[in-house]
Amino acid sequence: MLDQYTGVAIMLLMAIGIAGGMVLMTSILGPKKRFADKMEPFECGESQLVSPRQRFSVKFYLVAVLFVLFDIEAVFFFPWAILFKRLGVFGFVEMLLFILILGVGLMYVWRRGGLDWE
Amino acid sequence: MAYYVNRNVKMTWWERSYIPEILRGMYITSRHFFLNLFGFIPFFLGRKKEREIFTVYYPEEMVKYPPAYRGRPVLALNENGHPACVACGLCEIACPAYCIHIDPGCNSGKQNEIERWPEKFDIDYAVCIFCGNCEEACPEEAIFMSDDCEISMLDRKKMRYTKEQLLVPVAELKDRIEFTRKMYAKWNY
Amino acid sequence: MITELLITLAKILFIIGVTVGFFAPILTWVERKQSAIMQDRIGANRADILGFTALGLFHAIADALKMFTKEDFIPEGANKILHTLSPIIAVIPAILTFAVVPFGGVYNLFGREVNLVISDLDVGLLFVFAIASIATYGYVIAGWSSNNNWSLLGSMRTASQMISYEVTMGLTIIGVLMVYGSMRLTEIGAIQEDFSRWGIFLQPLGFLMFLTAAIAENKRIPFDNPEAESEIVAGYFTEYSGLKFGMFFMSEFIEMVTISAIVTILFFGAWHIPFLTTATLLSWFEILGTTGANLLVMLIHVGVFFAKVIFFIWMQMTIRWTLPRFRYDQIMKLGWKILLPLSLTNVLVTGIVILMLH
Amino acid sequence: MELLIFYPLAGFSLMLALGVVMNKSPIGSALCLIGMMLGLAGIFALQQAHFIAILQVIIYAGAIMVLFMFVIMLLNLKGTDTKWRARERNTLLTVLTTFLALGVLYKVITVIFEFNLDSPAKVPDTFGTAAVIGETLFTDFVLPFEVASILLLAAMVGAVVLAKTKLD
Repeated sequence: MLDQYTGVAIMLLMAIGIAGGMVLMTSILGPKKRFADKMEPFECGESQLVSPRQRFSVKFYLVAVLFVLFDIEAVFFFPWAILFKRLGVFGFVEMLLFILILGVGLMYVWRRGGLDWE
Repeated sequence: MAYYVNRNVKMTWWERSYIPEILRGMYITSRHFFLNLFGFIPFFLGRKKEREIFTVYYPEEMVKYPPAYRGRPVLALNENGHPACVACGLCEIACPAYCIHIDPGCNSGKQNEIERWPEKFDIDYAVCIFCGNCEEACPEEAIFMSDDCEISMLDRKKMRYTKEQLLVPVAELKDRIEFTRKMYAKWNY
Repeated sequence: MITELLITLAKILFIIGVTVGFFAPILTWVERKQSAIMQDRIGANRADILGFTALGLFHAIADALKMFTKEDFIPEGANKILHTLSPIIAVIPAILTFAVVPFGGVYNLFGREVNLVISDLDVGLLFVFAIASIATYGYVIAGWSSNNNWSLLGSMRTASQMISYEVTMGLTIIGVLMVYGSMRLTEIGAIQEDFSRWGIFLQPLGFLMFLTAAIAENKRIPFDNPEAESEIVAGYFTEYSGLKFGMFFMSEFIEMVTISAIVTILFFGAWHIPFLTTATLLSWFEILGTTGANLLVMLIHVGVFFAKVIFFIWMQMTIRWTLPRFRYDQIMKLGWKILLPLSLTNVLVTGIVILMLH
Repeated sequence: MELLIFYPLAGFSLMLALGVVMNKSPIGSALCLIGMMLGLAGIFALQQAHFIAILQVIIYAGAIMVLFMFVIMLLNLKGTDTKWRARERNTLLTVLTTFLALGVLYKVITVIFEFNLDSPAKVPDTFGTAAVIGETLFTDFVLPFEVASILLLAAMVGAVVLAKTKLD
């Protein structure tokens, strides 16, 4: 059972090697010319007016919370889906309840404008 | 010729899914793709390939620019082999970018053919904005916007053209000369 | 044990060679050349070696050479470690996903069963999603660490778009899993030997939704808001140069290959030719002996699989050069308000149909 | 063979766990935490809990850490905040956490000695696969499963109420 992960492990090491080697190569091979104007962050030729280190709108946070919740929901679906034919009607009713309860949640979020972007 | 787009069209459910429109768009692009990809086959079969496309394969194929096109300004060389310019300096003044530099040459009395001519006439194409004011200001039909626009180069110093580089025989500028006569005559210059 | 390891190593080298060595550089050329052909242009054909241009194929080499020799630029005020780390985080998942993607069936070579997949995981499809969810960090950190307003906007957009479509992508293939009853990609591929059981016939809506969600997850046009050139310069990789910039592109192209491979396996019969079972193919080449016939069939299957993959890459390219970019709120609306309820409905309808048939 | 993989993985996870606590910048801590989650997933896979290992990556490393990342990016905490420094010298907190950690360590050590490590439990080949876990979840544990959905609903409502309340 364990040896099925051997390939993943070797592949991971190789991917790290490729990616790390690329970054190393580009930092070694490229020229280095530093001067003040060049090192400024790009803002279409102007100096930076506002620092990007500012607080952001909370609606991005709401998306993240909803994502976590729906991701957990989706994870429940996976084992259910592959067992569906074995569980039969019982499993279907079970999942119907689950979907309905979460559908209520989705509708609530929808109606409260949690999914709206202006 | 203004026409109005009716934005209150009620779309059916099927239209609102946008799937037919997406497929139609993809049909058009992939039709072009396959026509261009395999369009050379009739050419091999002995039939002349007929291109139904408007684009031009630029460096190999060139288009003739219309006479109204403003390329790089050039000096006209008249039939006698002299520049038509009389070094009056009007174009130098008219130039909003100050890219024209003229050193006038004076007639010392010996030459009867021409009275004044430019000793030096430089145009810096790195500065020129191709506005055509010099052409408009010229009283002698000496400076014209040509149809040449390929003046990119690696050295800025080389973009400053001298009189010898600028001179172009009048015969090559015929279209533009006629065009300017028509245009500026209309505006009662 | 050693032979097993060697076989695994050979498969890994093949996959990395195909993705990183072949598809990633070639697709940069394909993207330019195909758009050119589509728009009646000639396209990239200037790079030449001794006057020989090879249809502009040398542009891939020229691009790579140029990227290697460009300056590695890190702007002032940026977090140097994270700025360097993020392209690595972006590339690794892209390559790693292929560990569970089968590119052929099981063949009997030299008295040994050879399964053409690097790791035949029981949770294969979930592995793909797990790795895809890790890839988000590369893009988010890239934008955050650059100390640039465009980058930060881009990374916020990336984050919310990618996580939104991750959920949708997961839910859209539940129907497929219900039909096949397995998460093992090799099993799903093997079932589709029967032409009537191809995923596209059993789950047409699932296919459409999965393709949409997958393209959105890969942030390609028409869902390229995170890197919209005309709005926020280049989004999260505005401050990247040289090969670090190229690595983001590389991961995008490799992910394109991944999407095509997954779509092929789930919906288009994986490595199978319609109406031709493996047994039929084997019986055709019986004269060559067991190993010879198996070897030939293996080559045919791998060829068919990659032909299908290339078709889907072509399709994604066509979509990219046909459709205009969506607005940001449209993307979020499509993900949350259309695809999510639609995929839940798809699950229920599939369930009802399966129950009726049984 | 298993121990050969286990120790580097465990060491890797522990180092990153230390990194979470010691790191000065919040985003560095978050990255360490993600790495630790991945290491943990590796350990789960080593214990034949394949499905749990994947869930560890999807839910913890992929979803919950994105939330953490969002919070860090939204607040944009500076690496060396003055308040952050002040917390370092909270003696009461230090003593409390030390006691807690020692208690946990004691419990862990006693539990380890209770088990017979020489003969590890034999598990069937299908152990830990999605099908087996699903089988128990959807037959024996139906009620917890449905209760979980109500829990998720509550969380959803809570998030929207918190995020969409107008302050003025």
